[in-house]
Amino acid sequence: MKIMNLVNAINDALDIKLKEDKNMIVYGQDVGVEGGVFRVTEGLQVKHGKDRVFDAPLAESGIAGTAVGMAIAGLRPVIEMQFSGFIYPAFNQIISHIARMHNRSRGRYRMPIVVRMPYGGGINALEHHSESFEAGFAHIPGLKVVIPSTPHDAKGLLISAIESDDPIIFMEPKRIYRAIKQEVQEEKFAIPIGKAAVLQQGTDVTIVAYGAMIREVQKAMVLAKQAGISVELIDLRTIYPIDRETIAQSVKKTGRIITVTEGVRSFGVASEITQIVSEDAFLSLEAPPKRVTGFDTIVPLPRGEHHYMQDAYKIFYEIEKTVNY
Amino acid sequence: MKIMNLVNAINDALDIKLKEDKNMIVYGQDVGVEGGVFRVTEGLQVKHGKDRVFDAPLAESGIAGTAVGMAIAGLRPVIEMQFSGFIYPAFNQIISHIARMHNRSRGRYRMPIVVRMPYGGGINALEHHSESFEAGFAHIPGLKVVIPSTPHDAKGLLISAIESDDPIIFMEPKRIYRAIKQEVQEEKFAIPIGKAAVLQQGTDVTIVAYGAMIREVQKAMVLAKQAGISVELIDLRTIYPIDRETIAQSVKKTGRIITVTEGVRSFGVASEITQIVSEDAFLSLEAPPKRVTGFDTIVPLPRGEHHYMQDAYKIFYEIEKTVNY
Amino acid sequence: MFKEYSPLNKKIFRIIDNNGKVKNKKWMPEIDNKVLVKAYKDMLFARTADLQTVNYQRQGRIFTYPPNYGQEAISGAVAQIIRHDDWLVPAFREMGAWLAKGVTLTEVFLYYMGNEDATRFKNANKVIPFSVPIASQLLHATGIAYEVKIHKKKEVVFTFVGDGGTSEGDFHEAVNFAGVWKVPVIFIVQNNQYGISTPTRVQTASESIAIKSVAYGVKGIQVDGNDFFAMYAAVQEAHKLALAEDGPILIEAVTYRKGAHTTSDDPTKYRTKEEEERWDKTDPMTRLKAYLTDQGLFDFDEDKIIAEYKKEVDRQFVAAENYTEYPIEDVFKYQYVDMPDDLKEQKREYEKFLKWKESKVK
Amino acid sequence: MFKEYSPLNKKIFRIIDNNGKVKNKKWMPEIDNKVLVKAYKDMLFARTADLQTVNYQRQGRIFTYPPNYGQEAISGAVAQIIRHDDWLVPAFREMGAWLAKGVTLTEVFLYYMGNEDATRFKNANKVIPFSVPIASQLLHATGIAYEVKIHKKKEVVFTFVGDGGTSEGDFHEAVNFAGVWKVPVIFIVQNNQYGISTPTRVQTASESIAIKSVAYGVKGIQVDGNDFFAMYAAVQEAHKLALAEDGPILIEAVTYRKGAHTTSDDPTKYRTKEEEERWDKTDPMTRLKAYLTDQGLFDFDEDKIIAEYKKEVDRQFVAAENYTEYPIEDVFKYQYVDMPDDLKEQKREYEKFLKWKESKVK
Ligand SMILES: Cc1ncc(C[n+]2csc(CCOP(=O)(O)OP(=O)(O)O)c2C)c(N)n1
Ligand SMILES: Cc1ncc(C[n+]2csc(CCOP(=O)(O)OP(=O)(O)O)c2C)c(N)n1
Ligand SMILES: [Mg+2]
Ligand SMILES: [Mg+2]
Repeated sequence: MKIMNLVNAINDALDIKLKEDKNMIVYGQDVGVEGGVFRVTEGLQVKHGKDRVFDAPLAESGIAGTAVGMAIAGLRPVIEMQFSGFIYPAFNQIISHIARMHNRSRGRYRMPIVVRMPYGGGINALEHHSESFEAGFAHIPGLKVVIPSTPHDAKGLLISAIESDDPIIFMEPKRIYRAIKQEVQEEKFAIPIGKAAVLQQGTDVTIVAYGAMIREVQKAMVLAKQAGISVELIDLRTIYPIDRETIAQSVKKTGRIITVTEGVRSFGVASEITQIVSEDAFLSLEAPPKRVTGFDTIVPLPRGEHHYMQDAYKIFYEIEKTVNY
Repeated sequence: MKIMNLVNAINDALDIKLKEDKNMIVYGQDVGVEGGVFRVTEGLQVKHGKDRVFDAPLAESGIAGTAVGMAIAGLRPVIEMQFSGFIYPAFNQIISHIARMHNRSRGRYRMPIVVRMPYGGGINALEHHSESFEAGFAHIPGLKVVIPSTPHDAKGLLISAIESDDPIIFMEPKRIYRAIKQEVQEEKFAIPIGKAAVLQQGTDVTIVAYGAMIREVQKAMVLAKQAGISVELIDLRTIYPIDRETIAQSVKKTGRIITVTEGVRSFGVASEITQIVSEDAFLSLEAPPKRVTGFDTIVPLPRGEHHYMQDAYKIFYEIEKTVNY
Repeated sequence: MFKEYSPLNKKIFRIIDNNGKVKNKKWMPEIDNKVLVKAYKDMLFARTADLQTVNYQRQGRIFTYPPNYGQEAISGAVAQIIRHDDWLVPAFREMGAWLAKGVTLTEVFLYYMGNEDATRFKNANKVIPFSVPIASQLLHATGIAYEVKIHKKKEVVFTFVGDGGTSEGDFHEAVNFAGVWKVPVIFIVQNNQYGISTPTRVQTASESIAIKSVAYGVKGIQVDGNDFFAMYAAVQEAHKLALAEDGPILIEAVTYRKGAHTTSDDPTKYRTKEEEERWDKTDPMTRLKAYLTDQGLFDFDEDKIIAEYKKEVDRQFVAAENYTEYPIEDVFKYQYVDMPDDLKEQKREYEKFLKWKESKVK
Repeated sequence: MFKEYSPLNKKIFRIIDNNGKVKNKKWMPEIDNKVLVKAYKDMLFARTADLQTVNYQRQGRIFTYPPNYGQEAISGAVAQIIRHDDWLVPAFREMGAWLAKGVTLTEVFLYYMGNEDATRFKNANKVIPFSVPIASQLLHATGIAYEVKIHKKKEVVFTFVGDGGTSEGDFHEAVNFAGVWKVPVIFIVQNNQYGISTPTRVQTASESIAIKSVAYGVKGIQVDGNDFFAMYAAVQEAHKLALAEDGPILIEAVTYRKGAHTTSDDPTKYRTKEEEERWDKTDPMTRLKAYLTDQGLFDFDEDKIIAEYKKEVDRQFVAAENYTEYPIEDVFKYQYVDMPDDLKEQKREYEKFLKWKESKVK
């Protein structure tokens, strides 16, 4: 075991797989010499060579589109988008090809591509550096969307993502890149995609969250505990496909559910969870499934960002209302 | 009054506004000489000149990005994407600028841009010609998303869209471009954005739909009537912002709701409607809010497309289940 | 060749004139007579199939189809040079190249009948499916070529795009990445003067499309795409260079789309009869035929061959028409390698619905 | 000028050498002495502000900031030529140009303190907000220029991008559209040798960035961006051409980012001290100062002026620091002109929550 933060854990997963699989390659803007603007790929170029870990020209569509070709030719590209807010120029390649080539070729060409990117707010960043568009990606058939919340999960999920023969959008909560440290196994291990984790058993209300929001929910749970409310916390881990069973089981027990996300409110992840719960546990529902999310607004610049972000109080506020419904 | 199909009605709205507002311009691929691949802009270049109605180079980001500049300079661009499946190269300009310039400039530069495009399946088309990505656009703050279901609505909603100082994604159900004919007022009239229409009053179940799906629901309603089920049909008209009040009121009456869309199932419009109904009419719900949608798959090519599409039976199947819940 | 015909010199690379006379001996490629006749016949087959396909469409037996008519020399030249081990990254208007790589007409037809099974191209080596989003496929070619390079394979990647496609950002990024990575890819721009109704001058103000190669530090050449010999020589040289790690190469093939954009298009809306007639004189098949005739190589009964080809085309068409139904399973099966449970459930639910429907409808 | 220095001739346009000596009399622009001294002082002000800003960042008083250090002659030249009626479409590293258009330092600071109010630029005419998604703003410039053209206005659009930005598809589409539409826009590429850590040779294999103009049929020129006179002459000429409807123009300004990419960046990771020292000799301020000294125009006490400037910068910084709090309203107000009811409700709900929180927290 070794103490790692998220950055270390991701670097470690990349390193292990680069060693193990000669077809895996890593590229993106400034990931080579510089090791990425968040230093996630630090040292990998020196270890694995310039053919396999390298800087791409500044063009996201180019990065994603060439990855499609590489995957067709048998490579396993792990590409980095410098921030999730800069993935949009690559949107056409992602939705039209990464998500579809396998179907279009009727299984002939797999797309074992991982698109890694830091996402989410809370780091006092400029515009476009605080986005959470996971719901948008999750709506695209052919993709899977994975978001870790701890160093341990980051390593295990990224290993699975790299080994997956389906394309994975791998979103890294940059706000906690270095904020959470934890003992992580040094050997290779995998956490299955599509399985949520029940982080805390509880009886009064289920909270579904992921990424940097887990920490905020945990803070809210302290307040809830003081108020005598027992919260069951589910870390979604995979946004698509959602682990319906774990959620339904929990709601059948608690009768109440709140989804907490950083993303924009309307047409977001929370709405999907509500739909699922309505389908799978309707008769158990004792209160309306609620959402604690961003507003239907652009993430404000740092001086206004705290209004937009979820924190312990915002979450606890909704917990109280839901439990007292 | 004049008999119009959707194509005529849209052409008419464009023509009226081009006449009225010298700052309005229309461009996109093949919209000039050819009048658009669906002939929606036919005749407009001859009437309004090549500076105001013209063919753009084959580059969607270029079309959307220049529209941002034109809007800044005081024009009101109505741009056409040849098919909604080809809008993705423009995604960055749409999400990063069209949706944001007004906020970024704190109100200084408005984005009175209409992005028109044919969308949806059912026309035996090649890949990428049958998409329904309205849920993705509706998740982007700063945009409004409008979808007409009749010639009358197409004209009135497009007039509103062109007059709106907010950017509008205007999605045209190509499947019924010429299939529905109707008397439409020749003069200018506007239908407000953000207001749904109750097309049919009913008591047993509410159905929310829009675009080409309205017709399918209406067919299903014939089956429902035979089965003695009274359906209330709401045509959403605007996907964002959703008319919560009309939906909530209806569900308070019927206690049951089904959303019918062509789009992909997960993270789609239906889930948002379910969330809204859970928030606004929870205690009235007598059955789980359900969805009749596409699968979590790419729209199959024509030979398999009927499996994916919604029709009277698929809808009626869900109506029966919901009413008998 | 790439020096003499550098796009900066503003000379189009041409070998035979409209009457099939060799006007540029220096660069006349050495082609075995047998190969030459085969090339002509391959082009004839492609043209026959193409014209037949337009007919099938008129008969309502397939959906929209984009004809190749008039552009056959481009694919025809590539067809003679591309090897089993070379890659083909298609757009959608280069039938001759597909056939050379082992794509069958049945697959082509099946595709335009709307079945994804077609683009598995199961007996073709190193071909990827047709690409509809314009210019996006060029990046795939660059990516494949990157793999070829780092694994030191002796392979070349051929890819196609139209004149309209050069306006897309992906064209820029694909050629630019290829230039930086110095990978063995040949970009062939079929400049057929139009993107649907939009003429090339609305796409770009540059003097040629070939000259765009300068922006990426790659070799470029403008070729008379209706001159089989010029196309052959240019593609052969490009192939050699690419194998010698001296790629990428951008070839602008100047041609004319004699047919409609697709079977849903009506070109009379945007171009004149005079223009069409002017270009008719440059028809690639006529020119090659004139050359063959001059050389005494045109010693076969063309009508008879066409009749045979038509039969073969028909046979393959009927095979596509008789292709198995589209099983429900196929809607779901290939979305993921590892299919999500929820999607499995969607399929089960759909099958349940179908059973219910059956009970209702009859 | 654009003929003699066509990018195809592979000559960089330069007027003074590193010691401020005029080496290219032919193209030495005529600049009034007063204007020249003003230009120097403007650049000095911009540099002073820039260096101060880096300090503020170190003190934790603003967030990340991208320094202009070393690139001042480019904006400095534009600043002298751009008129009240001309448009400025910025990227994020051309402070001199912003200030010339009436953007205040307080606004610049407020932006890097994280408040959108900054980019209203309320006293600046025809400037649009800074653009973060690389190269995307170039299309806005082309779009504005289209309006200028069809309404026959006498305006020119200036826009900026970095060397890295030329790799993006939007660069291609913006210059290409501008070429087709023949609109009055001047694209200035600040080639400062790096995009963050990535050197220009990883961005493109083309011989220069200026040469990319050929791909779009527009005029282009490579200019020593650290030579104020060359930049002035080139921008002046471009401006004249654009007004005469002979645009667009692409100017590659070769320079060096002496500072870090942003205050979060550490250039020692990817470049050598030797390289930095080599470029130091070309510093644009030193060279212009040497020229002024030679001409006897450097008749002011620079230290004193810098001290004054620092005070002014500080004054404007404190004004930004004292800017009003960020009202809740501002999160919502500008999302739409016609705000959806649901969004209004989200605001109300948030305010209710805040009241509740107040009651809980104290
Ligand atoms: C990204 C994208 N935008 C628009 C279209 C619609 N479309 C299909 S073909 C075509 C014109 C293509 O012109 P060109 O590249 O010259 O190729 P050609 O058809 O002439 O062979 C267009 C606009 C598309 N398929 N993809
Ligand atoms: C679309 C997009 N991708 C990535 C980034 C992150 N990023 C910010 S600046 C930069 C490098 C820009 O280099 P260049 O264009 O040369 O401009 P310079 O910073 O050198 O002035 C990158 C990659 C971004 N802002 N936008
Ligand atoms: Mg073409
Ligand atoms: Mg740079």
